[in-house]
Amino acid sequence: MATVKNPIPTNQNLQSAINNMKLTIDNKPIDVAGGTTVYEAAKQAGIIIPRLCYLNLETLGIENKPAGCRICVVEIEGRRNLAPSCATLCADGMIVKTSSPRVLNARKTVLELLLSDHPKDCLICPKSGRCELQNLAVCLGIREIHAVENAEVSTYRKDHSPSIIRDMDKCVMCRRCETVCNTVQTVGALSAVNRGFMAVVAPAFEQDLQDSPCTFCGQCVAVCPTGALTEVDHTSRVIRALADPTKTVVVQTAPAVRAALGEEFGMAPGTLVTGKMVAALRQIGFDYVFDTDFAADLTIMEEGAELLARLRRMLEGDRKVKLPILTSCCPAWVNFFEQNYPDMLDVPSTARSPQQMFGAIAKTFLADRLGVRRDNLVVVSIMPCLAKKYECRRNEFKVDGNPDVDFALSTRELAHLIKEANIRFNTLPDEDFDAPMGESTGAGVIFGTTGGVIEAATRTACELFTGRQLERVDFQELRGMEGIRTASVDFNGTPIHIGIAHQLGNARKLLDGIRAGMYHFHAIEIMACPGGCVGGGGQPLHLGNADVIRARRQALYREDAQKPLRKSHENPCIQQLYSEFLDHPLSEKAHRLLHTRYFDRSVKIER
Amino acid sequence: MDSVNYNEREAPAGSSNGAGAGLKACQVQAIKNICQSFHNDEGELINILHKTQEAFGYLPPEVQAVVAGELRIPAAKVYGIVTFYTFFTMQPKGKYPISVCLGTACYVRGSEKIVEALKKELDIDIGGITPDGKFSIDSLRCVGACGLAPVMLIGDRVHGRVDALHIKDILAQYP
Amino acid sequence: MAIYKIHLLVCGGTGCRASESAAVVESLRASLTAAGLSDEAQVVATGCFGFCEQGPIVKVMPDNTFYTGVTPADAAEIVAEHVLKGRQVARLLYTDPQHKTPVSDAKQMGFYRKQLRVALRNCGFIDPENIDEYIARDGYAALATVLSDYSPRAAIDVVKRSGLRGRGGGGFPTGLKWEIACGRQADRKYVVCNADEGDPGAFMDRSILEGDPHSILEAMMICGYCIGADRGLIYIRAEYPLAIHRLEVAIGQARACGLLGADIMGTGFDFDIELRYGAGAFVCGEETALIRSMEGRRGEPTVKPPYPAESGYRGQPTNVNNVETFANIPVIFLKGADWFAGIGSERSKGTKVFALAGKINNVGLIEVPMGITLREVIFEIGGGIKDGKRFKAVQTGGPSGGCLTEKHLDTPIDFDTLLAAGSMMGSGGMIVMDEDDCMVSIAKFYLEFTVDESCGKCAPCRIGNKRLYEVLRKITLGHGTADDLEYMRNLSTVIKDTALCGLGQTSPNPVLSTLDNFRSEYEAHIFDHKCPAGQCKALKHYFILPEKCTGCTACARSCAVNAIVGERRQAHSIIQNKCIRCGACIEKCKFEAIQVN
Amino acid sequence: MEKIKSLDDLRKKRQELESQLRLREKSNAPESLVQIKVAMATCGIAAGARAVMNTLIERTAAEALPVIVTQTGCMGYCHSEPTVEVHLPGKEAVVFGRVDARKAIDIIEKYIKRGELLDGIIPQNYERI
Repeated sequence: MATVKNPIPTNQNLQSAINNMKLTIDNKPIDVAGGTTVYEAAKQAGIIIPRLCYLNLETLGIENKPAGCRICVVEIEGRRNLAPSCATLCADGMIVKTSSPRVLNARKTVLELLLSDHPKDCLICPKSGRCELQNLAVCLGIREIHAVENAEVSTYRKDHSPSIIRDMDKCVMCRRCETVCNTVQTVGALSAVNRGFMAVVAPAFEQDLQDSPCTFCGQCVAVCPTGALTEVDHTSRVIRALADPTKTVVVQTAPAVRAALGEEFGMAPGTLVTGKMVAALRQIGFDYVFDTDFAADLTIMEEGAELLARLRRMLEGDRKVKLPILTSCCPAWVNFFEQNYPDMLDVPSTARSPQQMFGAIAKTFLADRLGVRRDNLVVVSIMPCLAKKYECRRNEFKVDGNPDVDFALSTRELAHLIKEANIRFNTLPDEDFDAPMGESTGAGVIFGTTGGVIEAATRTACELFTGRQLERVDFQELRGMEGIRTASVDFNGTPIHIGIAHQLGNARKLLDGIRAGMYHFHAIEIMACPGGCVGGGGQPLHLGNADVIRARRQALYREDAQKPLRKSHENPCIQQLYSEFLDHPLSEKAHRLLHTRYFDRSVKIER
Repeated sequence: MDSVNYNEREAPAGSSNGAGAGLKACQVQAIKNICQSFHNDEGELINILHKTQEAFGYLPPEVQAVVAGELRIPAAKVYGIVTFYTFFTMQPKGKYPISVCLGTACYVRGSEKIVEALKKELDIDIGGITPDGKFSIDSLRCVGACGLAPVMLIGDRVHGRVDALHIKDILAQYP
Repeated sequence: MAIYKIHLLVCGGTGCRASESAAVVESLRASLTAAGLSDEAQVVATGCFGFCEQGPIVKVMPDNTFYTGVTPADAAEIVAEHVLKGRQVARLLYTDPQHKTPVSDAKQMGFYRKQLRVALRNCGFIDPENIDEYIARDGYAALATVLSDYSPRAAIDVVKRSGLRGRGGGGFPTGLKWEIACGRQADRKYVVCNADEGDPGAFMDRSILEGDPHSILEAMMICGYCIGADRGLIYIRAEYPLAIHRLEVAIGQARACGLLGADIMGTGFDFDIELRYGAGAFVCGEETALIRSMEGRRGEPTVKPPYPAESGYRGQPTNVNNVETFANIPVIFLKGADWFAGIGSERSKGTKVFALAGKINNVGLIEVPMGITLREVIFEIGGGIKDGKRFKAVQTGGPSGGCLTEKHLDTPIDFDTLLAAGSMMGSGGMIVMDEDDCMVSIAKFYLEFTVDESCGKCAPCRIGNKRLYEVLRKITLGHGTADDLEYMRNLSTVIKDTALCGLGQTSPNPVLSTLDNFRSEYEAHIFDHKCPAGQCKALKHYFILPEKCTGCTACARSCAVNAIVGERRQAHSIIQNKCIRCGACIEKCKFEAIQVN
Repeated sequence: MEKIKSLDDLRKKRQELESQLRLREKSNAPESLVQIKVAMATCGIAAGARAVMNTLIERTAAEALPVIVTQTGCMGYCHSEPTVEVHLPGKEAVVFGRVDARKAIDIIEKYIKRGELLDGIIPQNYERI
């Protein structure tokens, strides 16, 4: 039939989807497995087709392919229209042209359209230099945009949250953030709203992100191709604090940062740059360079003590004890359960996160030691995370309005700061953290990966519970990349059931599973981001590449293995802190400084 | 494991989480009833919103939030739907909502002039409502009364073969 | 049971209801009762007669008298004269616009002479809210035949042999579509009726649903039997309250009779139908968007494949056909595939329903054999151009179609010829334009529609159509450049080539077809700053002929922006850059001194 | 509503209901039918045209004859009322005068069924008043 050129696939060619098939792409013959898209087939043939919206989040097992940008279109012989290569399956005998003049003209015209509805303030855009749209404009040589008088440019209110800035004027409707927020994280803060020219991704009622169910996990920022979603940048304010002679500025670095920072300087994923990072921070001008791992060990002391206390009560037959205990180090996870499980606020550990424990100790114990007034001590943290920016602003973590942690910079911001300071990072000599809050054990290091917190807690809890030295420190059963992992650890004859989830979607599944009676656990570790903090929203962009995340995790396990001390309770500086300042875990002082409360933050709509 | 008393908790009802603030209890209940009549099925969201708009006249945020809570879906999703379909409105309508057909048949027979005349007469824009809440103007695409073009609806009543010069007289029929 | 000697059929379609046909029905019934004739004459509210221009229509059977523009006040006279005394009420008879003579027999009206009613066979003939009338007209007999005499494959073969193609726009062969859905293995399959008719100026589907809802139910059941589905869904525009009501009534009656539900007519075949409402999104006429909308989501289309036949509603194989396509199915089984294939042109079989509107005398719903010429439709059925103006163009296919001109008048119209002429069949809107219509403005009108209705998912449609619209606006304001034409052509080609769904892929058609057929009009706007049709306000120039101006100052006093200057008793003049072209001065001038060009 | 439980039920129901629409079906294609027009002007009605018409309709309906009965205005034969015009397909129309119920049956039985002419035909050239 003359008008029908895109035939509906018949049973025969569906059959061929299972088998291998031969096709020709840009005159190259290629064999691919059934079910391969044209985009992937071209990649296998060494042809990278330009694309914008398409994103294969391998790690998460999810592909974002709305086929909306139409940049990756190709010409397929026999088809009336150009086909989006990302969403078109190969068929046997297909002849594909990825860069014919017809394709090039279409691709450039569509890109010109996208640019015609995009601000041209690249000079000061936070994404400049790593913006996928900008790269495309460079690659395809766009030199002018047809001028139409009074051409409308879609504009939206800019939304500043404590962690994330939404500048939707720069949105290209790739829908990656929507996919991540809904399908992966099941947070549901974002949805496509409006339609046509005014279509955009936004929270309900276009309210501020801060008033939405957003957890600030930052995974949307991590996948945004343009400057539409970016982190709140505090580098300038940190520089100002460093330049202020009245301020003493201390910095803490989270474990996951050292496994990824090198990538921003061209190093392979998983390169450990702990020593170089310390050197760089010192060179930038921080007065003291400390390690969040120290606070991670402290967290284990408190959280481990809490776990043991609850376990003991359970074994003594107390039926009211809150079990399983849930970890509380991940601020996006804390936000998530405050939003979604307001009936369960008494279940998670009350222990603050390492960042906040560090801040609280720094502004009391350390300030005292250094003889610096609280408001003259500036605590900066380097975090793989954007939710940490929100966390450090929470009122619970302020004393008389002064926050325990003043600024939380992301790994990306630190990389930028190092570049701004003109430091040749790659050739820096390794340096060590300062004492006392730079001392840490291997247990603190593995906080940066999924399963790490619970492994660290297990090392300490098991030894304290049984009173015997552990025979093996590595709990392989707690390590893995499955979205939900379950394991049992023998506590002297008592099996302790442990659940581990990373990504909030898996966390939801786990919690709903518990409610449905599918699981029974004593302890659960939850991290909001893929792979744990190594895949955090503040890390160098991994763009869904599972290998990058795996390499970062391995680096942390490597550092753990190299550490002379690997159990938090063996950290001499921690022991000293308790003896000189805190007394003992769960003491009154520890409660005041190291524990917190949770609030019902389920979304309320006010008129 | 009996000590895991966490399992004994009941999941909170969807709308106990504060959605619905600003609505009267009976209004919240009315929305819940509508949702239940569709078995709280997410797939019926559009039908549910139709019924809800029928009941409330429009779909303000607090109403959408209750629907979202009942169906256990994000409010953003409900909002995404409400803003996608032109039939749904977040603005209250006038006592006499006016809809001018801007379908092709009416367009070529001069419906634009009617819109202009209405805007001028009522001093509001399309999508607007008069300060006294009496009239609101909207446009729609084809009510299928093309034989009577140009056509305008006031409430349910169809005014056919409308002449821009007679707008004032037509409006005067509505007290 | 009383045998009525006279049936008074009153159109109860949306168009006529808007002109108070319901009151006419009441009034006729009251008059009959008053005259003691309620046992002799029956008043039936039917579906649309198609002749919407002059509603409300009352058709008197058996003598086929066609009364137009009937008001409730006319009822008494119709009863007293026609029913009682057999005398036609001459003043209510339809008057032929060309010969100015009243027509007493509807069959002699030009509007009906060339029509062939297949899909509309019951519209305006039966009471759509009475299943008995449908059954009396062989209703559900096709279903009975299929269930008793055909295997699903054999029944699909009948549809294939009939040559029926989808009436929703694309023209995909219906039998083939069913065959593909039939071949899929699944626990559950769905039959969907697409009643989301959204073309501005088109109301074919609405009229069928209002006039003959049971035929759609019957066809969906036949389809369900053929593809192995037991669920049907009708996706209908919420803007069609009457059609929704009639469908609800029909579904209720069919269920009550056991014609919907489990074990239909003892054959073991189960089928039930539910309604799903649209909510005002044109794009939901596209089948993948429609399915997403039925699932309670934003109606954004998805890439095909997978086609709905593979993965449709709730991920199950789903067959989507539009209302008019379904309306043809029962007749094909009653009269045979060969009968159907004998109507129409070589590759477009059967008839097509068009909504004829615009600058034409007989606005209404018509059904004609495929292959009829535009000339026959416009000048014979449509009765020619209104007010004796000159025909300029006819737009088919709605926002996806194009404008055809005088040179296309003798082209036989079917799926393929319209496509070849740069337009398309679409769902059947047909808008006639005369010399007063500016084709640049018409293109702008359609683009404005597309911009409003674009879902925003893909960039070419979301931004490209907006830019096309803006360029058109620029041209109508007299600011166009030669570059703009080149830019529009390239942009249109790329949008067609790259947009995700049918809406985007066809949206530039109104631009391309007007560029092809009316290029000189574009050039007049751009180079001469003139709108030949005199529609573009910004290109109008008002000026005063000094020899005619008496200096009465009436015009100057009427000018809201003080653009007219001149001393009393001396010729006035208009300051062009102040003039807002409102036309107020022309109305005030008694001496025809003010001219526009 | 009565359930249709089998294909036969549907067939029966259709047969029952068919007569309801027969009038409309017939008027769709009157050329192929016997068309009977009864003059129903005031004079006709006064002379009993209504009873004649009822007889014609009931009788033809009962026998399901291919007949369509319509009414018409005054044919001008006031002296011969009630008058009935019968138009057999392919033949000239014939007008019968002074028709009563009995004669109406005769018209059906003799003229319509068998084509036999009977008394009372008003010649076409007969003087009209």
